[in-house]
Parts: sequence; structure tokens; C-alpha cells
Amino acid sequence: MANKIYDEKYPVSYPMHGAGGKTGDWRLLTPRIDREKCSKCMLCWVYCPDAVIDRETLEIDYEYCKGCGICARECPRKAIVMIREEE
Amino acid sequence: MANKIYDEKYPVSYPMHGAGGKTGDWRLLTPRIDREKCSKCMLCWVYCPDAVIDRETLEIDYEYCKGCGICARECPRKAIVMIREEE
Amino acid sequence: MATSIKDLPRDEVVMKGHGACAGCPSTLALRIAGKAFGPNAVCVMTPSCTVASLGLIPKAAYDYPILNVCFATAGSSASGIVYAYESLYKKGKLTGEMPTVFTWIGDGGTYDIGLQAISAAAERNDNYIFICYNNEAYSNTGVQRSGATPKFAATTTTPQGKMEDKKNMPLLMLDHQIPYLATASLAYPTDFYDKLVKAKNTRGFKYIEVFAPCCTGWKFPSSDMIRISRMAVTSGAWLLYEAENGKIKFNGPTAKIMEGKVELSPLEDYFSCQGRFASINRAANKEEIIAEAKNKILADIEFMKKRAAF
Amino acid sequence: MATSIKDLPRDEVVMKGHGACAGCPSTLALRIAGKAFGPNAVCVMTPSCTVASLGLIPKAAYDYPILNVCFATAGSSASGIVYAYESLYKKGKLTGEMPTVFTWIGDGGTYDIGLQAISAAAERNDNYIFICYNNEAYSNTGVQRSGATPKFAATTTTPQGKMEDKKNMPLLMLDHQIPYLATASLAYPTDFYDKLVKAKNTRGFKYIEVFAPCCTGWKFPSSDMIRISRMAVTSGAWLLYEAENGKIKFNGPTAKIMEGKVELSPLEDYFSCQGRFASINRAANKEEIIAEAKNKILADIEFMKKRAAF
Amino acid sequence: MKTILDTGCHIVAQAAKSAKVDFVSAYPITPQTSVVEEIASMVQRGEIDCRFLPVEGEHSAMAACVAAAATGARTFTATSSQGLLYMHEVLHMASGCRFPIVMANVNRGVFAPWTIWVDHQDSLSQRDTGWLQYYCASLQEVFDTIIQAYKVAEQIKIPIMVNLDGFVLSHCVMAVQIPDQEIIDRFLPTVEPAWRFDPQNPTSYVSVTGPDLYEGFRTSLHQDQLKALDLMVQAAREYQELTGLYHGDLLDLYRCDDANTFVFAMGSMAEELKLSVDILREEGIKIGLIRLRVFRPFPKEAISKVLPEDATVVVLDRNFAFGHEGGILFSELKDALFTRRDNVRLLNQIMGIGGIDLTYQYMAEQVKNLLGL
Amino acid sequence: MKTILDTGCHIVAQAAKSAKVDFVSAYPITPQTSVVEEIASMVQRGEIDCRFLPVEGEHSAMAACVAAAATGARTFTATSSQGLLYMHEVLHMASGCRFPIVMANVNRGVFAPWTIWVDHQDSLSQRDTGWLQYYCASLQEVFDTIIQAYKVAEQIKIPIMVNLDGFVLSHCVMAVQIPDQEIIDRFLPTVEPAWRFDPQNPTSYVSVTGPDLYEGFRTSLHQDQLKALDLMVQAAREYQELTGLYHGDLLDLYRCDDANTFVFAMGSMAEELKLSVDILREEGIKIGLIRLRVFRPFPKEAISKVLPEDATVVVLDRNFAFGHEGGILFSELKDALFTRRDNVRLLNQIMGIGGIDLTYQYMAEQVKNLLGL
Amino acid sequence: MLEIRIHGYGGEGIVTLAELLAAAAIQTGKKVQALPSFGVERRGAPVKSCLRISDQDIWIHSASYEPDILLVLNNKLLDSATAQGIKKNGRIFLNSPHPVETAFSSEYIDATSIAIEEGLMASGVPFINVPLFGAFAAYLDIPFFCVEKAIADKWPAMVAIRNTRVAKIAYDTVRGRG
Amino acid sequence: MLEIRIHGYGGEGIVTLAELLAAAAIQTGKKVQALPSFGVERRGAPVKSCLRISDQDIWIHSASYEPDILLVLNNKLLDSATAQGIKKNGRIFLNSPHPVETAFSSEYIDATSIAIEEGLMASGVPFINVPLFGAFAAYLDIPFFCVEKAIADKWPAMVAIRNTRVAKIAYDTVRGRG
Ligand SMILES: Cc1ncc(C[n+]2csc(CCOP(=O)(O)OP(=O)(O)O)c2C)c(N)n1
Ligand SMILES: Cc1ncc(C[n+]2csc(CCOP(=O)(O)OP(=O)(O)O)c2C)c(N)n1
Ligand code: SF4
Ligand code: SF4
Ligand code: SF4
Ligand code: SF4
Ligand code: SF4
Ligand code: SF4
Ligand SMILES: [Mg+2]
Ligand SMILES: [Mg+2]
Repeated sequence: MANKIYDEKYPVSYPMHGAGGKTGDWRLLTPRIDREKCSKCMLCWVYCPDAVIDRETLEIDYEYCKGCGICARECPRKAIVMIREEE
Repeated sequence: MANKIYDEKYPVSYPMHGAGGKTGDWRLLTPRIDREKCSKCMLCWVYCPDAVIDRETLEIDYEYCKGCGICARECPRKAIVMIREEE
Repeated sequence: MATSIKDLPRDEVVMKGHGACAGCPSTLALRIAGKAFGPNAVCVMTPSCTVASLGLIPKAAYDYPILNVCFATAGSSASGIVYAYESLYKKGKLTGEMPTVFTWIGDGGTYDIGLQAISAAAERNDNYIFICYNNEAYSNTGVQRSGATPKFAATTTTPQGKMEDKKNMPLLMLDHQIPYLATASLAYPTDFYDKLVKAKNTRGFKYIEVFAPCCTGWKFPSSDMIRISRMAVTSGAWLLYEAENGKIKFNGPTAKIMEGKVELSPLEDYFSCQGRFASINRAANKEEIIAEAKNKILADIEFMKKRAAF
Repeated sequence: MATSIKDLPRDEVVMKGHGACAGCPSTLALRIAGKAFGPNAVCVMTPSCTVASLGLIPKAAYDYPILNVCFATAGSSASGIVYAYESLYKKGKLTGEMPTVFTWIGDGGTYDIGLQAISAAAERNDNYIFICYNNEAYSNTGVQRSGATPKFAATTTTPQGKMEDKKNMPLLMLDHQIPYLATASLAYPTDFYDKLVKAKNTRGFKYIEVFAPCCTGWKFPSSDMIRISRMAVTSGAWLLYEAENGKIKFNGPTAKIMEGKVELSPLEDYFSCQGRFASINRAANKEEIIAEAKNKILADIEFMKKRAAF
Repeated sequence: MKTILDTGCHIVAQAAKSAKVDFVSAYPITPQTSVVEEIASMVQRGEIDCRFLPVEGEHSAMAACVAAAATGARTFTATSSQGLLYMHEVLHMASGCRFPIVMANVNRGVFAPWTIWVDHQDSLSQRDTGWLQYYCASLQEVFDTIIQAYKVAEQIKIPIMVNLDGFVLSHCVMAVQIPDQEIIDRFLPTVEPAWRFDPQNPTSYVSVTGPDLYEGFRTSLHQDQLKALDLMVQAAREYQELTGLYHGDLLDLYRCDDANTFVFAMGSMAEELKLSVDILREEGIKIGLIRLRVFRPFPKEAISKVLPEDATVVVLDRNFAFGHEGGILFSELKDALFTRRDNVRLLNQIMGIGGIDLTYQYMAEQVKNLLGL
Repeated sequence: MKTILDTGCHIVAQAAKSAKVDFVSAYPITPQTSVVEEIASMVQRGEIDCRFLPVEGEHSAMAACVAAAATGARTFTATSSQGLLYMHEVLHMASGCRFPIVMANVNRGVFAPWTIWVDHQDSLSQRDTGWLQYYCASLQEVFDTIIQAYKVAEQIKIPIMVNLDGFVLSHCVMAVQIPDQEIIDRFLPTVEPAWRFDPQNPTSYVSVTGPDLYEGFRTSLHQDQLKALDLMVQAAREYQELTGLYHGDLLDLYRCDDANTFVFAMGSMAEELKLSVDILREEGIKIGLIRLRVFRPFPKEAISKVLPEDATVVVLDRNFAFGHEGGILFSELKDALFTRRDNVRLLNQIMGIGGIDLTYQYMAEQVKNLLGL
Repeated sequence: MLEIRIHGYGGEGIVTLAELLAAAAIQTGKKVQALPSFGVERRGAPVKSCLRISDQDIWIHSASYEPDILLVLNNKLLDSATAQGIKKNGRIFLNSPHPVETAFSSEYIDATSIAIEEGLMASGVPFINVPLFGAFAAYLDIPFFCVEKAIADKWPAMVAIRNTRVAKIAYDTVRGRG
Repeated sequence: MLEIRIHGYGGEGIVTLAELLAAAAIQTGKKVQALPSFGVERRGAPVKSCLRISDQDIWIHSASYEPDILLVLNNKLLDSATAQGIKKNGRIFLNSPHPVETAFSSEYIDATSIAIEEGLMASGVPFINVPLFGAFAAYLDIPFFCVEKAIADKWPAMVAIRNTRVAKIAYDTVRGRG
């Protein structure tokens, strides 16, 4: 990973989280996993376009989860629901 | 056909014979048709890449015939021979 | 043996907080490619959503060495890399295992402006993997028509629906007689993964095209991305297959469709959940249009069935 | 009914004294096209032998209105003409019969640098005739390798013989689902003529490729041009066919070959009369090479046979 | 005359419509995209009697325009940045063909690295392609200039590029007055092209040329470029007479009458510079603004006439003249003023590269700095 | 050191071989073709340890070179005219990437109409792409300059174009001295690139940049161009020390010492101009020749230093500066000399367009005419 | 000249909102300019747009760094919006379910609720720009007929009628308070 | 400086001929230059090449308009070659089966016959440049070892031996006369 953060002459960029911003702010709806229902099939993990579901713990990184709703839609156990955060 | 021969502002060109020069000069060997043998099959006419064989008379325009030898090669009657002109 | 989801490597090349829309198919596809290729790979990208999602310098959302190149040049850029690597490794200026070279290109950069260089690389059988993620439009510039846009789909340059059939790019590549070719769908990630791995292990020019439903461009809720990926396959709008040395093999639901074991799911359903086909619903001759689209699919299936029998 | 030689129109668009080599296939092909299209046609040319043969301004060796265009742009230039004509005729700014629009392009301008624009025009099904005369190299610049150069042929950039198979451009165009496509040979001028006439009378994108043995580039005596054209067909190195709306029909000797009615003439003969294949004769593994080339031809024939059964 | 409120891109499309173009071919690129989208939509909706050719790239777009122009059709296209660069080969061709194509270029910086924001490197690096070039400072000027460009291009038979700043103008919404169609029609009569396809008289065009004639054709182009200056002035004046709309002809001058110091610039920044000039005037500096409307041909005499003896000119460049110390305007102005034997003094700063926003306050500051005040 | 007798094109290929390039991609075009053919043959024959990529067009050729350079390979290409124009978009990219690609450009006039013969419009119209540019006057200089170009490009990290006149040099056969390989190797050590693919440290290159940083990257390129001047002088001198071969560094001066009048030109015509100068000297004119070896960066100070007060300079341009009255050298020279407050006088003539042959007698005549003699 | 800077997330429709406001303001005889600023980010990322309303010709083309008013479509953006600059005695207009304390004189409208209540939704996302348009026009004292005209010019009749109704509700809410 | 202009038809090998002559001349310690001039025409069209041999560095790059010697490969080209310019007291060397009267001092060689007799043919076309090389080198008083060297550098051994033999025949023919 990055050992410099910016080269003033050469247009180099360094991999880092949040390169597109704190994308959690973009979220309109928030996924919540009901661990009771979950069978650990890992489908939510594999389908997440933002790679924010932890492979081991299934924890969602809400700092970056954009709330696309794919995980909820594809969970075979309906173990994920999308909620309005304000609620 | 051409009504002007050259426009000084616009790069126009006008169709004319001899655009590539008096190409008869390029010839090393010259085709001669033996009218006795000829069956008027018109193959020599159709195969001539230089369009120098007259459709009606089968006369060859030696000013432009390059002597490629195709007509002689393809004549089914062997009615055309290629000769060395100096000879 | 097909890889199972749980066996997929942990490697993540897609960093959290990239700039793509919620539910973007391109970044998901790239995640899976990262798992298949592992860290020893280098990538070429042309202007596209994926590049726009990369973030502004000095930030990068993907953990691969990526060279950004001009729009028309994916095919030749990757060839340049491969030839240069071959030279440097041969001379011993570089040592170890040569990295996997791949491109990550939209349908615009593949079907249209990039086609020529790709075709030339395929003719030369240059040793890299050309990957096209096909979201059937120029999404990055705001969803204009591409050669991959299907007939009837609305884009900003075909507001009343495109009037021409899409190009069949995988077939074109197949007819370049390349050693490996595959189509893929995000609904079937392990199938996609296996194809990527196969490509990585094959010498010569490899072409993989992954179908990439784009919620923004196609106008559907982001949560539907996988569902629409799946419907494209089950309805026959997208055929899953691979070809090793020209020998075609169908995969997943497409295999069953080809064997006549399953019926096609209704194309109407596939159309009706996407805003880009809304004009069909409004059209006086809706039935006709759907019939035409269906017939096209049936014809394509028939064609591919015969083609696979070669 | 096929046209007979004596029925060919008298029109001559090729003026005497053009600048092409003695025995040039391109000018002969253009002569025949002129007969098929008649005077109401306009033409686009990219840099090539044909352009070099046109003569220097203000002289022109061809009696057609020809626009010279940049090398990569035959496909889009012709589309521009067609669309502009459609607009002007619709508005009544031009009247009478719209001219036939066609391109006259070498294999370099077709298989390689021009491919992209052609593919895009085919996808749009633009209404013109794309004609490629295929002399299997960049002859104008002194015979370098092109995507159409067959394997083993020597060019100045492949002095020891090309190592890759040629692209199958007609097949690629067939894959574009265009309404009319044909291959032709100068040894069968009336077949070529009939195909040109058919193309003229078909709406949409038409592709015709005529095989053009180039004495200078292929290193054979100019008198052999027709003979080599014929041998290419009889040996199976060049297949004669046409496809109306994708339906393939074989013509001339190729039809007989496909029906198994005639044997292929020996490929050795075809090779041995061309200097560009001289290195095969010198090669230690000459037999192997010829066997490989023959097998390729047999495979292509097998492929096309199946493809035609669709 | 009606007023419409719309984005710069849509105004470009509107101008193409008002010019009754017969043919458009273009390829999308940020920030020109909505021009293409709008024209494609107008064509699909039948609002404009024209054919739109959606090509696969800009090299093809310009090629299609050149070929379309060879039928005699009035031809339009639009692009930006990489699109313009990708057309480069065909730009040379278009001017060599003497076809009166008009193209809107939405200025944007060039790759590498990627930027989508404005500077003038894209169009200025086309300065030797033989195209005429306008630069606009407002949406109204964009509309009016495209119409004027057809007039000039068709008279002198040289293609014209009309430039507008990316986002700053292309995506800005402002009110624009659209003259009545009959007035535009009167302003823009049909003109025969230099050459057209004519099966009745089958000549060929732009084929190979020996050195003797080649030099002649190219010299005509070179000389006719300069002749365009007068036509551009005439077009601006005639358009003004017919519509009342005027933005200067070759130059747009602001508070120059009694000035001894001048700012020299192009594009939207040059309109905002009027406010900088106001600030500097308040501070007692006798400064005026010379906004270049026409960059090709370079209006050498018009500029020189504005500058009194020993004037100081501050040139603000939104581009680089690689290999020199400053920008391209600076370099070209030195060319233009070389024979002035007075002590005209030129100062230069490059600014606003790759979309750096230029406020009038900042520009006033910079001008002062350059003047050593 | 060995002497070979060969064509300019083959000498170019020989230089690539001597520079031990790792990668070449090129596309044939008259009159560059034999460069491609020769390199392809050398590779097929194993005479050079390098990969040759035969692409389908020049846009791809330059793209392949840029991408190859991103592996750290020493990269070479050659083109001419339309090929160079077709690369234009990627030329901008290459300089923005700061990759030290060296390209030989065989000068030829541009389409439309077609010409295959020499003038300098092709390369001079690339003056704003960020590339450095050399112009050669002899085959020996072609060889030496390509070697020097690698030295400079790899130090300053900017690509370099080495120009030679089509046919006149490319197809001319003359004797050239080839220094021993070990000397060239010493002159050209391996240098790390600005950026390279590194899976171990996976950074991305030249992606999208906000205005803040974009301006910085581009400004570095602009400034580094000027810094190249010193490196070019050093390279020429060091090469001379090692080989004894020297053609001037930024300029090649002939009989300038006591001159008050100068001819200013580039390329093969400038070598022949030495004979014109001899003629004019015989007639008592105190004239010298300034041959520009380096056009980018423009060696402003070096030129100014040569010119005594109130000098007269006759600029001979083999190109057009469209939109101005003269040629591009004339225009650039005015930029360079603008701040000279003496009565330095510049005269200009455009000649030799599209292959018009330039004899020393003719050029001497023209110079006299311009001088009013 | 009045300068307003609008902050929202991509997809919320701030470009349309700015255009509508410009279209309404022009009806009052003013010169107007709407100048969005674009990034490369996709739908969902923060975006902004500047709106200028003036009696004179508008020559400025740069962004507003110290606007008179900030129009913020989402509470989450309030801090970053303010941090990007506002006049010393500037004002803030917020889309928010409730009033929010800021360092500036503030007004709010619950445009999201209005949109949801009035059924202005697509794919579960409320169209907040219509109620915000009405509310903010009222805040700027733009007569409602100007709002009506702007809507009528923008949408086909059916949609226009519904949008006018929603805009009116929001307009009246703000008017009612003022 | 000696200037020679060679005239022939494309395909006759004048480029090679000029290069061979240059290669031979350089052995005598001279500076040389061979400068072909190219058209766009294909094989068969008239072509020419200039050859310069000098004691000093050669700075000229333009064509020879008034050469000292015309070397004409084909009788048919004699008039046009002369019309293109030659020094007042210039000389002409012709490939011709017999001497030809010209306004200039002329010499000839029957290179075509020598080539045919010696079997220097391909596809029925005689390679005349080898005998012409020998003959013209003799005409220029270039020692034969220089001719030998040029041939040895150009062709692989087998071909070189044959070509040297043919060149020698032609060389001696001219020498014999001289
Ligand atoms: C030469 C050139 N023309 C146009 C563009 C503008 N452009 C950037 S991305 C893009 C569309 C990309 O479409 P695609 O490849 O399908 O990728 P997507 O955006 O759909 O992910 C276009 C037209 C460009 N960058 N360069
Ligand atoms: C952009 C560009 N690149 C290269 C060339 C040089 N060029 C001219 S003709 C030609 C080869 C043409 O080959 P092909 O199309 O097969 O026609 P042929 O010469 O064989 O008749 C080339 C490479 C050019 N004119 N333009
Ligand atoms: S998809 Fe559902 S069941 Fe499967 S791991 Fe995720 S939450 Fe658990
Ligand atoms: S909502 Fe989308 S981004 Fe968030 S965890 Fe689920 S799949 Fe990932
Ligand atoms: S080909 Fe022979 S037989 Fe036929 S017409 Fe010609 S000369 Fe006569
Ligand atoms: S030799 Fe060739 S050019 Fe002459 S008539 Fe016969 S076919 Fe025609
Ligand atoms: S527009 Fe489509 S492809 Fe692009 S980032 Fe958004 S979802 Fe992904
Ligand atoms: S090189 Fe070949 S294609 Fe070209 S003119 Fe000669 S014969 Fe014709
Ligand atoms: Mg896409
Ligand atoms: Mg060819």
C-alpha cells in the first residue's frame, strides 16, 4: 500500500479506502442483518459491489455502505432488511 | 469529362487517359493478337487491367498497354503472343 | 469442479468507499476479477465509469497497478505491456513470474471506439485477457447509445429507443479464433470466477465479457442489479458460454435452455423492470415489439446452438 | 441468370494509362465495378495502390467522382455521404436518383486501420457498398504484413514468413448480420459483376471482398494474375460465396468443392508459383508447413459448410 | 426574436438547428455530451430536418462530416478535449479540403492525467491545423457566433471551430435571444461548396499532388485564412444590423479608450475580467480589456491598433506554450506586435488550468501583481 | 567505431539497435516505411534483442509505446505525416505520462491533398503536445541525435521526437560512423521511469485529477521542458567527448562569428544553406547560418546570444503558421526575440512545401531577394 | 446581485432545481444564471450549484464562494456546505423535518415529507426538488405565478399540474411562516 | 564533386545500382551520396537517382539538375533524361545494344545482353544493374577491387561470386574500349 501520498511531478494515485469520499453518506436506506436468520451462505458478501461486508464477521462497514440494497434483495433467508436510518 | 484542367485553389482532378503517364513505355513484352486464331470470346478484353483492348475491334492501344501478358496467358485459343518489341 | 462461494479467495482489490453508484455492476465484477487474478496482475483502463469511480489523484479505489489510457487504445496498450514484459523478462531485466495483464473496459471502449485495436491484438493472439463489462451504453458520459445497446432501449441519444440490433461482440471475438472466450453474469459469480481463472491459465488472447446491468443507465432500483443479471440469463437475453479453442460450451441456465430442459422466463418481465424499455410499454404495437425481441432471442439461441455443434 | 462476358456493359471507369503496375488486380476489379454500378455512383478511397495509381492532380485515372479520405475513415466517410444525401434528397435540395455510394479499399484499410468504422457502419446498417480488394498486404507502402496476410507469406515486415493466421474478415462481416455479403475472384469476373449488381440493388450495408493477387507484392510474373486468382479458388485458399440476409450460398468452383464434386487442386502449386512463399520451399519442415496450411483450409471449408447450413 | 433559458450545450444545439444544418455527426464526451444528446433528440423528435450519424468515435465523426460536406450538405459537429485531439488528422484534412464545416468545441484540459474541466490546451494545440477559431464568452455569443461561423466558413471555404468553456459555459444556464428564423435564413443563404460529388462531372478530389501544385493549394489556404478577418468583421456587423446582437467583431474591447494598460484574454474568464477591470479602474489604474473573439486568424492589426504607444499588456493564458516560458496567447501576441518599435510591454501569467476557477477578484489581484502594484 | 553506408531509414533502425531498445511498435507509412521493415527484419533475424509489435495503425502504435514504457522498457517508434497526426491524442498522453519514448519522424507534408514529400507541417503542428523536438540535417546527425535523445528523455522524463526530412534524408545513402557499443552503453545507462507497473506496490497512474493537482502536474511538464535545454547541451557535449561526433548542441552555427546577417532554418535544407552562405559571402555579404537543431524547447537565449545588435535574420520556413503571415519558425523566433530592444530585423519566406526541391543556388537567390539585394 | 449556493447529493435533482429557480426569477424581470459544478463522482455523491439573480447583466462565470444564501437539501451536508463559504450575514435554507440551529439566520422546509405525502416518488426515492422549488421561491419572494410558469414550461401538462400543486403547498407553508 | 544522374524504369534496380556505385566509390576514399527521387507510380514508371562523389563533405541534399554524367538504363529514356538537364560539357553513359549518337560525349554498354547471356534473370526480366555497375565503375576509373568489395558487402557469397563475374565482364568491356 501507499508509502508516499502524493508525487508533485507524476500523477500517481495510491489505493485507499474512501477514494470516492465517505460514501456511507450517500445512503438512503441502511441494511441490517438479522443474525438469527442468517445461514452464513455468504451471498451478501459476494454480491456487495462495495466490498463493505466483512468476510468473517458479516459486519457491514456503514462508513462506506452505500445502501444499494443488493444484499437484502439477494439474501435467501431474508435476513437483511433495508431501513430508513432516521426512523 | 474535364471542362477545366486545373483549379488553383481546390485540389480537383479530372479523368483523362495517361494520368499515370504514357504507360506503353513501361512495356517489356508486347501482346500481338492473331486474328485467325481468335474466337472473339472477349476474355482478353474483360481481363485487361488497363482497359486497352477495344471492345469492338479487339485492337490494343499500345500507347498505354503495359505488357502485363494477362491477355496472352488467358486467351483460350492462344491467339495472343507476347513479343520483345526490339526483336 | 466449479468453485463454491465459500472457496472464493479473500483478496479484495476494490477498496471501500469507491466513487461508483450504489449497486454498480462494474465494481462488483472487478472485485471478483481481483479474487481470480490475485495480486500479481496489472491492468489497463479506458475512460468509463470504472475510471470515474477510481477517485481523484492521489487517491485510488482499486488495489491494482492501473494505467489509464486513451479511449481507443485498450487493445494496443495491453499488447504493448505484454510485448515489453516479454522483452524485459527475456533479457533478465525483470525476474520472477510475469504478471497477468488484463484490461477493464466498458462496452463503449470495446464494441465501438476500441474495437480495432482489440481485433488486431486478437489476430496477433497477444497474450493477455481482454475483459469487457457490458452495461450496454456509455454510462460515464450520461448513458448514450453504444454498439452494445439492444434494440428498443432508450438512451439519451436514442430517446425513443434504439432502432438497430446490437453488435454480437462475443461472436466476433469467437470468429477471431482466439484460444479462450467466455461470457459471464454477475448473478453467477463463481462461474465468472472460474472463467477468469481459466483465462489466466491460458496462453494467447482471451476475451471475457460480463453482463453489467447499470441501475443508473437502465433505470431500475439499485437493489435489482443481481436480479436483472439473472433475468437476462433466464430470459435468454444474455447467453452464458465459454469457448476453449473455439469449442463452445454453455454454462448455467443457458446450458439448460440449450438442452431444452428449461423454458425461457418471460422477456416482458425483463423489459418491464427497466425504465429504459418504458417506451415499449407505452407503444401502440407493444405486442409486436416484444414478439420481435423474443424472436431475435430465439434466433440467437438457435444460431448459437448450431454454432456450438461445430 | 448469371451475366455472360459478352453482356457486360461497355462502361469503362478505368482510363487508359493509369499508374498501377502492369497486371494490377485492383484496377481490373474497379473496371468491373464500373460496369456494374454505371455512371451514377460516387466513391471513397483511402491511401492505397489504387490511389497511388490515380495519377497526380489535376489528372485522374478513374472516371468516377472520388473523394480521397484518411486511411482509417472509409467506413465513416461513406456513412457521412449516405446520411447527407438522404438529408438533401429528403429536403429536395437534390433530386433524381440517389447515386450508389461505395468504397474502394485495400485490405489494410479494411482488416486493420479501417475496421472500426466499418464495423460501426455495419451495426447501423448504413446504406452503402463497402468493397475491399484484398491483396493480402500493404502493397502501396512496399508490401508489409496486414491482418489479411496469410500465415507463412513473406512480407517486408515478416521477411521469414508471417507467423499468425489471417483474420477472416468476410466471416466477421457476416457476424454483423448485414443484408448482403459476397466474396469474389477476378478469375470469375461475371460472378463478381453479378454480386456487385445485387449489392447495388440491396438496401443497407453491403460488403464485398475481391481477392486481388498482386504480382509485385506476391512476387509472380504479372501475366499470372488471373491464373493465381483461379488457383486460389480451386485450391480452397479463397472461398467464393455470397450471403443474402445471412443465408450463405457458395458459387463457382467453391460450390462444387463444398458439394464434394471436385477435389481441391494442390496447394503446393498455389504456393510454389508465388515468391512470397519461397521460404516454405527452403524450409526443412516444408511438408509439415504445407500440411498445416492444407489442414487450415480443410478446417475453414468444414466450418463454412456448417455455417452455410444455418 | 424569442428568449430561451437553457444550458450552453443546448444553446449550441439550438444554433445548429437555427442554421438549418443538413447533417450532424458527433460522439459524446464530457462536457460536450448534452450537445449530442440534444441534437439526437431533436432529430428523433423531428424538430430539425437533418440526419444525425451516431459514429463510434471522433476520428470517424470528423471524417463523416468531411465526407458529408462533399455532398454539399451544411454540416455540424461538436466535441471536446480528447475528442478534438483524436480528430486531429481529419482536422488537417477538412481545412485542406476547404469544406465549411462548423464545429463547437467545449474546451477542456487534455490527458494525461485525466481532467474533465476547462482549459484551452485542446483547441489551442490545434492552431496549426488550418481551422479558423472563435472563442466565446457568453451563451448569447455562442449562439450568435455559430451562426456567424457558417456565414464566414461558407464564404471563405475554411472550416471553423467555435470554442466555449467546459462547464463554465456549457453547463451554465442563462437567457439567450434567438432571432427569428427568417432573419437567420436571410443571413445564411446557400453557398456552393468548393467541390462536390457530381456523377455527371466525375472529378476526383484531394488525391496525390506533385510539389508544384501542392504548394499552391496550401498557400491559398494560408492566404485565405488571413482574408477571413474581413469576412468575420462583416459577419459580425451584418448580424448586428439584422438582430441588434453584437459582441465585438475580432476583439471585444472594454474600457480601452483611454487605457495605457490592457488585459488580454479569451473565453468566459475574459467576460469576468470586465469586473476585474472595474476594480482596477477604481484603484486608479488606466486599464482596459481586450478580449480575443477570433484566435485564427490572429487579428494582429486590430490588436495593434487598440494599443497606444508604450502600452503594457497583461496576457492571461489558460494553456501552456510548451517550450516557451508562457502561454500560447502570449507567444502569438509577441508575434503580432514584433514590428512595433515602441516600448510596448507584455506580461504573462498562466492560470485556470484544468478547471481552476477564476474569480474576478483573483484575476484583478494577479494583474496587479504582474504590474508590480 | 565502424562506418556504414546506408539509407536514412536504415540508419534510424541502426540507432534504435545501438540504443538497445527493448520494445518497438510502429506502422508503415511512406517515407518512414523502411525503418519499420528494417527493425522488423532485425528482430526476426535476431540481430536485436527486442520485441516488435506490428499494430494496425499509428494511434495504436503510440498507445502501445506508452503502455510498454510503463513497464520500464526502453521504447522506440517511427512515423511520418498522417501517422504522426493520427497519434496526436496519444502524443499529448505520452508527454503527460512523462515517459521517455523516442520517436523518429520522417517529415512529410500533410493531407489534404495527398503528398508524400517533405515539408515540416506534420511535426511542427505537434508543437503544443509537450514533446521535445530535434531536427537533423545529415544521416550522421540522425544516428547521433537518436542516441542523445534517449539520454535527455530519460533524464528529464519527457518524450522526444527526432525529425528527418522525407526522402531527402530518409532515402539518401551516405556514410555514417557507428560508435562502439560499449561507448554507447556507457553514454546511455539504465534509468528508472517516472512510474512503472508494480504489483508489489500497486499504484495507479494518470487517473482523474482535480484542478488543484492537475495544474501542478502540467506546470512541471512545462517547466521541465525548459530544463531540457541544459541537458541537451550536456548530451551533445558528452557524446562529442566520447565519440568525437558533434553537430552543434542546440544550434549549429556556420560562419556566424563576424556576421550581421543570418539565415535561420532547420533540417536538410539548412545543411545545404551552408553552400548558399558561401556564395553570399563571396558576394561580400556578412552572412552566417543558424541551424536550429532543437525546436522544442525553443532555444531562445542561445539564439539571442548569437545575434549581434541590429542583426538581420532571414527565416526560411518549410511550413505554414496558419493565421499569421509567415511560417512557424518566423513566429516562434519573434517570440524569442521580442524583448530585444535593438533593431533586430526578421524577414521570412516559406519554401519547399510538399517536396519542392531546394537548391543552395535557389535559396541564396531568395535570401538576396529578401534582403533587397 | 443575489447569490445562492445549492448543496445536495447527486440524483436529488439540484440541477433541475437551480434551473427552475432561474426560470421563475427571470419572470420577475431579473437576469439569472444557474451554474452547477460537477465532479466525476456518480449518483449519490455531494454536488452543488450556484444561482445568481441580478438586475444587471451577469458577467461572472466563477463559482459563488460567499453566497448570500445557502440552500441545503440534506442535513448531512450542512456543515460541509457552510465550510465552503457564505457571506458574513448570509442566510441558510434547509430541507429538514424540523428547524435547525445554525450560526446564520435559517429557514427550513420539510420537502421530503411533502414529496412523500404527495406521492412524488420513483423507485422509493422522493422527488424533493418540486416542493423545495416552491418553498424557496416563496423565501425569495418570487410571486407564485412565476413558479407556475417555470413548471408549465418544464413538464408536460399532466405532470405540471401535479407539480404545481405540490409546489404550492410548500410555497404556502413558507409564506404562512413569513 | 562529380554528379551523376541515373535514369531507368521502376523495377530495373536503379536504387541498388546507385548504392553499389556509392559503395565502390567510397572505397577510393571519396565521400559519396546516392539520392533517389521517388514518385508514387508503381513498378514500370520512370525513376531516377542522383549520385555524388566528392573529396569534401557533401552538404547538398537537393537533386542534380546539371550532372556531369547521365547514366541511362534504357534508350527510350534518353531524350527525357537529357531534357531534365545535364552540364554543358556533360557526358552520357547508356545501356544499349549499340552506340548511340547524342549531343554529348557518349559511351554505352549492352548490359541487357550480358545479363541475359550470363543468366542474370528472374521471371524473364534481366537484372541489368550488375553488368551496368561493372561497366560504369570502369567508366569512372574505379579500381575493380572496389567493385568486388561492394558486391561482397551486398550479397551472400554464392550470389556475390556470380555477380562479381558478370560485373567483371562488363568492367572489362568498357576498360577494353577505353
Ligand atoms: C476519444 C474520447 N472520446 C470520448 C471520450 C468521452 N468518454 C469518456 S467515458 C465514455 C463512455 C464510456 O463508455 P463505456 O466504455 O461503455 O464505459 P461506461 O461508462 O459505460 O462504464 C466516453 C464517451 C473520451 N474520454 N475520449
Ligand atoms: C494514418 C496513415 N497511416 C499510414 C499511411 C500509409 N499508407 C498509405 S497506403 C498504406 C497501405 C495500404 O494498404 P492497403 O489498404 O492494403 O492497400 P494496398 O496498398 O495494398 O492497395 C499505408 C500503410 C497513411 N496514409 N495514413
Ligand atoms: S446472504 Fe443472508 S443468509 Fe447469506 S450470509 Fe448474507 S445475511 Fe446470511
Ligand atoms: S446495501 Fe449494498 S453496499 Fe451496503 S452492504 Fe448491502 S450490498 Fe453492500
Ligand atoms: S481471349 Fe483470345 S480468343 Fe478470346 S477474344 Fe481475346 S484473342 Fe480472341
Ligand atoms: S498485355 Fe496486359 S495491358 Fe496489354 S493488352 Fe494484354 S492484358 Fe492489357
Ligand atoms: S452509471 Fe452504472 S456503470 Fe456507471 S457507476 Fe453508476 S451503476 Fe456503475
Ligand atoms: S503493387 Fe500490386 S496492388 Fe499495387 S499497383 Fe502493383 S499490382 Fe497493383
Ligand atoms: Mg458502457
Ligand atoms: Mg493491400
